Amino acid sequence: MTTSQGIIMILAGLASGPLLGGLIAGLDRILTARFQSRIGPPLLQPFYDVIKLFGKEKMVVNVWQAFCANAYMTAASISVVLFFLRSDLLLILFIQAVGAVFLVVGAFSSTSPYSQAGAHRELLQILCYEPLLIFVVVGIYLLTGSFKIESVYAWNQPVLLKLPFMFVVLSFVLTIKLRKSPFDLSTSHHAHQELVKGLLTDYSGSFLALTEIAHWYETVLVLGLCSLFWTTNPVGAILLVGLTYFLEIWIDNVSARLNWRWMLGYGWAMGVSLSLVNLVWLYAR
Amino acid sequence: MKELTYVLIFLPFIASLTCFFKIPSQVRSFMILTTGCILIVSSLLLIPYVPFAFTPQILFGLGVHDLIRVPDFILMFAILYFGFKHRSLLVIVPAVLQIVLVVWFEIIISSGMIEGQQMFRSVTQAFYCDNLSLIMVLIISIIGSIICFQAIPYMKNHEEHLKLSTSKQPRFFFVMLFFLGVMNGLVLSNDMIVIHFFLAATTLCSFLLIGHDGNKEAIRNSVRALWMNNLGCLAFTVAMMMIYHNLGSTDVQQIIRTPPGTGLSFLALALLCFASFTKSAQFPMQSWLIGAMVAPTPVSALLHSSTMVKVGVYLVLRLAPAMHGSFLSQCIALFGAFTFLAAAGLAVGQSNGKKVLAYSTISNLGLIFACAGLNTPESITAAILLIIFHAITKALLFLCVGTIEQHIESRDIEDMRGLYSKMPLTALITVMGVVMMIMPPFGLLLGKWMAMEAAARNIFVIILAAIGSALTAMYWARWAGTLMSDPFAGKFKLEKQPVVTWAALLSLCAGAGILSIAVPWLYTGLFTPSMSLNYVPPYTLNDGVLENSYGIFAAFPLCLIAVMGFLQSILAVRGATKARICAPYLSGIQTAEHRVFMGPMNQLVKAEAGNYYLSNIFGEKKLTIWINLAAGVLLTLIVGGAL
Amino acid sequence: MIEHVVSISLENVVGETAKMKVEGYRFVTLSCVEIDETTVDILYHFDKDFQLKHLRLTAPKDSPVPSISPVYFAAFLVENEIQDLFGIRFQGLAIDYDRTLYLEEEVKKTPFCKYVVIKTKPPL
Amino acid sequence: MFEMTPTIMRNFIGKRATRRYPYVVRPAFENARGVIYNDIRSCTFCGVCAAKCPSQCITVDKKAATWSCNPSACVYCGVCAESCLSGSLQQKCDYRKPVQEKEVIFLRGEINNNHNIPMAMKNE
Amino acid sequence: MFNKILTRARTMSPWVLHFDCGSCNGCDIEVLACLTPVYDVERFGMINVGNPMHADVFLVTGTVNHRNKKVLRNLYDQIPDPKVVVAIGACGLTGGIFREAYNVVGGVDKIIPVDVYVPGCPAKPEAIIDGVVLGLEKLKK
Amino acid sequence: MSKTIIPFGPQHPVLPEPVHLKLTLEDEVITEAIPAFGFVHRGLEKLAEIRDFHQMIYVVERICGICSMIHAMCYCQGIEELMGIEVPPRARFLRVIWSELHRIHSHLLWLGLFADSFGFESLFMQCWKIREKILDIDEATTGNRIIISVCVIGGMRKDISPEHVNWILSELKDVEREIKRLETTIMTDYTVMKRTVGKGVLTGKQAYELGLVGPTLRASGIAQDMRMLGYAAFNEINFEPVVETDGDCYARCKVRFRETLQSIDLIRQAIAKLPEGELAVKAKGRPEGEVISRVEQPRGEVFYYIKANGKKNLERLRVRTPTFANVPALLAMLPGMWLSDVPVIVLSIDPCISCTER
Repeated sequence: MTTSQGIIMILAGLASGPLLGGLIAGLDRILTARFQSRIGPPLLQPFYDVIKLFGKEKMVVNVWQAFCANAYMTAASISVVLFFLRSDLLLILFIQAVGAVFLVVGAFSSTSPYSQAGAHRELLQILCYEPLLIFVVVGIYLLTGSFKIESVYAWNQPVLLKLPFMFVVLSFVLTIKLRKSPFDLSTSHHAHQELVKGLLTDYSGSFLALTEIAHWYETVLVLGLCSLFWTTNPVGAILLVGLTYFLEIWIDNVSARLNWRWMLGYGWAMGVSLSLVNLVWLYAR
Repeated sequence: MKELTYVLIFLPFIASLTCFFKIPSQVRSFMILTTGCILIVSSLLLIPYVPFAFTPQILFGLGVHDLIRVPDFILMFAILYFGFKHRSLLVIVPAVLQIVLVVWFEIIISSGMIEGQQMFRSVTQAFYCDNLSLIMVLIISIIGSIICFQAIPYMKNHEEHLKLSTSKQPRFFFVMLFFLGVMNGLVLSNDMIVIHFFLAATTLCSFLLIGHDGNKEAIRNSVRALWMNNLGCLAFTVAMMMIYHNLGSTDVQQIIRTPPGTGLSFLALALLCFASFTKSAQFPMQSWLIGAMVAPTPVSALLHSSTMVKVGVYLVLRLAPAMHGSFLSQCIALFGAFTFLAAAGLAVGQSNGKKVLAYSTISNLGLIFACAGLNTPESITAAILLIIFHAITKALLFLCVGTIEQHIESRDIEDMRGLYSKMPLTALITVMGVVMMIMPPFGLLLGKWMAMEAAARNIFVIILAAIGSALTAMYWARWAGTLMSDPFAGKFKLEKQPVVTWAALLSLCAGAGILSIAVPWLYTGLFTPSMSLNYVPPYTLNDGVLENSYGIFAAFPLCLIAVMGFLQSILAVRGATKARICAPYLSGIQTAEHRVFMGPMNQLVKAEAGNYYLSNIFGEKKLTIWINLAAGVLLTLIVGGAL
Repeated sequence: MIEHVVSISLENVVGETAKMKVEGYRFVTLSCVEIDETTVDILYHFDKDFQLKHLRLTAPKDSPVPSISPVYFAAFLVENEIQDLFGIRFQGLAIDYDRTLYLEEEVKKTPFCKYVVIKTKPPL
Repeated sequence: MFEMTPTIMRNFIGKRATRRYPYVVRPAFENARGVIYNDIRSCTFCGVCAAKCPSQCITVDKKAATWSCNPSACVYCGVCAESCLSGSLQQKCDYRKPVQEKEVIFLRGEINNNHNIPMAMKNE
Repeated sequence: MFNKILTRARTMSPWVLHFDCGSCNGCDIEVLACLTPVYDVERFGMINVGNPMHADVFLVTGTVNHRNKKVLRNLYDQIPDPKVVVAIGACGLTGGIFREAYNVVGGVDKIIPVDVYVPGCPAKPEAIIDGVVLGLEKLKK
Repeated sequence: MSKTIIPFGPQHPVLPEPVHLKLTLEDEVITEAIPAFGFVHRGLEKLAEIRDFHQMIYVVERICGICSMIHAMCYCQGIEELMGIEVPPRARFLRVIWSELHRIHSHLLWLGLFADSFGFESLFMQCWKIREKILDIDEATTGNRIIISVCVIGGMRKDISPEHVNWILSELKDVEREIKRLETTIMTDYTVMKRTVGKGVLTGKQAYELGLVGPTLRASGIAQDMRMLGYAAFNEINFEPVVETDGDCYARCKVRFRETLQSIDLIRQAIAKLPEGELAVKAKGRPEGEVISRVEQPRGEVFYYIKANGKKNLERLRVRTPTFANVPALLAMLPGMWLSDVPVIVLSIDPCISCTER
């Protein structure tokens, strides 16, 4: 990758979150509405929301919320940029985790029990999905011999064919990361849960907007990870990502929210066993 | 170079002896400060000479081995004495066995000397210092000294709090400084007999330090530490004898140079590993380190960061080349990864800050063992990185907890809720410490990254490590969040602390930060030479980016971005100070008083939010027995596999 | 029209309700009506197989009425309500809201009494 | 696990349930209870509506020949229109539109004269 | 330019906080019914956020009484500016049929400034939608 | 063990109404729950002293917007008993029809809210979508969607015209089909079962001793339904109470779901038997004496105690609503449950706080 290519990629990565992520969020809302026999908001609705939030009065419970929202956003954007630069997958995960941790710390900095309980649940979610993500990345490594995304692109056939179970594990993570039912435990899109808006309860105005944009970045990142399973053909990648996302929305609409015990138990049991099966199978070949 | 070595080893002894006598506390403080400074300077001065090896001149007609023999026996008898004093059979039996074995060993050696002089002469160099030793020396001298500095105000406060009639500080500082000397000696020696002496010395020192407060609990825990570590010493003695039997030498360098599987018994190595595990408080011998929490906090800091527990990982790292590619090595990796996970799990279930730190130490040491066991160039690099950054960060966190403890008179995380409003700077430094434990671009995470990439080939290790790593993030983030959990009301006022405390905290904090930025240069300057003998350098370095065929870690650019992100976020905080401060969401029934809502029966209720410790999943009582069992099985696997 | 009414007095309130419980009656509710300056009329309603049975207690306002919430836990809510609205005190409530179940300080008087009522704490 | 699937798929493919309200207005049901309208010309100011109104939001002054109603307090039960003897008071089927300021309907008529001055006065 | 975009964004995305301030549930369920498929106010970007800190439009139904007036005030204070208050139903406007009861303070405007009044008992979903749209006029300024 | 105290309500997205629960948690397990009321208390029983007994119909209707018609019916029954009025048969059947329509709309509303409480948004939307049809029936026949104000003392104000009858029947058919489509989701869906089965269990004995009423009691295996008293026209149509035995949230959900379908059936029966005749008899005179009137609301037995003394205004009107009786169940069910179960359990009794506090 030359320097100019690198710069283009950095810019593309930076732009992808607010643009692509926002569009995906808009599409998500329209599709959800369709599933519920509604018309739904306009496609650009997420952008209106965020712009409006930036125009709201600045209000904080604890000034460190500002820090944490910024740090979350920075970490999320860096992880996406690194993804566009085709860097090390494990490194991307770690940086993504930084954002997640800052989000949690930000929620902790408010004393509202809703926010705090949401933060704990988010930690449990991190606890559930981080290992699974690492398993997925290790699966890719065992297949291609490298943690670099470059090598995935250099691989001569779709990774999905060799790592089908890992893709299932990844979609599990996707459900958690996208805050979809049955895993919208720490916060949910419509705040219809026992913790109100969970760890975002006490964020407001522009800080809420920052976390929203960071969430878009994360969406782009996890969907990017999905796309790695079909790298030989861009159409295939888009189809795979589109289908996966559609399935996510479908699952969101046909399931109730479960509790975190179920998530941890089921997530780890399923994640570890599927990963083991897939990895041993890879190993054995 | 020789002089520096002598200074590093013997200066603490001399200084400690002076401390032991009743001298005015100002003089003592001055002494400690000067000794520490000299140690720091001389350890730094040692850098250009590395690697080196030498044997001191014969003193009064006696070699090093002969010189060490008498104190070695004194130490062993001292342990035996304490065993009798506290009526602990668990101490007495191994101690007696050890004395018998050592006597027997001496007879063998002496007889060997009579039969063929060259056999003993095979220990060519008594002192040997390569980069690994140097790194250890630097950690011990610098971090150890800083902890000793911080101990001066701490102990003063501590004793005032206990209202002691006669100060026990002379004894305390005697042992502390002595410990530093012993540690320096241990990492610089090349002869297993000498190492044995120093091992026994660390055992005794830690026993004395843990039991310092002299109350019932302290005594009980110190005796436990004594018997456990003494058991490790016994294992070491047996291993030493077996190695001597196999190779006819106790030269460490020679052991390393022996290719795996030729002549060297794996059982001996397994026993050495067992000795290391006891020193590093791995499962199922973790209880001594957890019990050590009763001691004053500087002791914990010393034991956890730079001294005692690092002995174990140092020894295994030293011996790693000798196990390269063996089943034993794989088992150690698995064992280490298991410890990493299990200790992290136990830490999640703890609300006692020091216990969280203790389990986190065990957990990190487990990861280091796992790296040593994986035994690839990447993993060894990772191990060394982890040792360095763990030492600094853990020392920092312990000192923070000690400072906090003396202010709020509690070490429970729940009581540290909203500490930011009471002790802003200490809280921020603690949060920084936590951030350094779990986040890129700091060195500890770099080490973890390397370790994971190295472990990726080993499915079981990576599964354990991945889950353990997530658990680690969980308990640290929870703690950091708890510290910050308070509304910000206007400008904060700096809390009052002694200058030494500030200096210690800030220097450790800054040190960790600067070293993290300097990791690429550290890597080329220190690690590569330290392993060049046995391993190929695993990474190439350009523009501060570490890279090899399967991974990239943009260390320097990340630091740059992190600094920029940090500054930007700080600016955001400054911007937010102008924002309206609003009450947290309490379903609309909040009152003017913060966190208080109007509850049933028109009573004011304080909304509390306790942390989740998930004690029915991660509870200490519930888990420990199973973990110990599993660890026992794994240990059997190690020893059995070695047979 | 109300049938099956048994008159009771302050002393045997708890005893009579306990008897109802033994007979397998379900607790329905209490109804309170102010009679004059000093007395109120409290009706205890019970139900068994769609048959209502009532206990009628004519109680003076200023002496506390023994609570039946130890017998029928569910009664605590309605007793608290009467405490709020009529100012009558119930003694031995399972959960005592101390006249704050519905009313804030802004409503000073006992709204369902036309006459002034002395707020009395139950003797402990 | 995914029992809801047929339903949501039917929703996805089928017609939306949404009425595009401000753009497409569904005609009101013929007897929908909406705004109160008083044809003041035929009003006799008898005051029955004011007496019957459960919300007590109508005031009629027979002497001054005024009829006023506070639509903010009206509960749209339709009792007034039902009981209107002269048939001047009617309930239309459109609901009352939201406003930025509260209004009071104030109508003045003359008892024996067809001439009237309806006027809406803003109040409060 | 930016102001124009911001104004448009504000009118396109009114997030709603609904508080039942002692209503009989009639207006409440009509407010909820607005969210459901038949009325689907998400077409206008309206979502029920359930948290004052995120809200722009405050929908209040029901009479104010002595206990919940403090809650009402608290919630109003926690909504960041700019905000719109919409009082719904006869009770929200004046106290409705209950306004003479002893524990009733009166309409919502006795406690907090109200921007739009939606009459009705209960107010129809159409009226509530109209009310919010009318309230957005305030944000345009 | 660290303690968490959460103020759950009065303003909380899963509680449609303001009620406060002070929850004390350890980790996420509830150790104590204390409710606080008074956020909706208006004091409308007292309004009986200033409104005459006819006007009070419209006041009691507004005790609760969801089951308003049934409140009015219960009140009118009481006054009719006091005044000795015989309600004409058509009015009695119309009362059955409208009260059952109210039950359907209330249960569908509840099913939606219940689905929302465990985060099943599309089910919520679906239930409320179906419910709109019932509201359309209400609006077409009575002129108002929710508070339909049809009962008067002595009979009914509104009638159902023959054209409406056929339309109602076809609409009900649609509704029934749509509801039946949701049957598998509500009854067998894994995630729904996971969230409801075994939550908030009350045995029949416990439920009876706590004085519970309505579906909450029937879900614990006790067949108690005030409709068995045969008020209005229930003695002339075929009625069997719906009973489940598990006593958990799932059973309560099942009871209400089956009652919804049963109500459709009851309406069909009532429409089939709907006699011709006058709507109401004129109420003459003033009520005097004490009376108790009980009917079955969607939430359970509502209990009116009316004391009149021959004046225009009643001397005392006392309303014991079903939620008032069911609140103690909450205190019995919540401890030991998880925070995530709180909305499910709280909603499982179908709380109507404006009923409770009046």
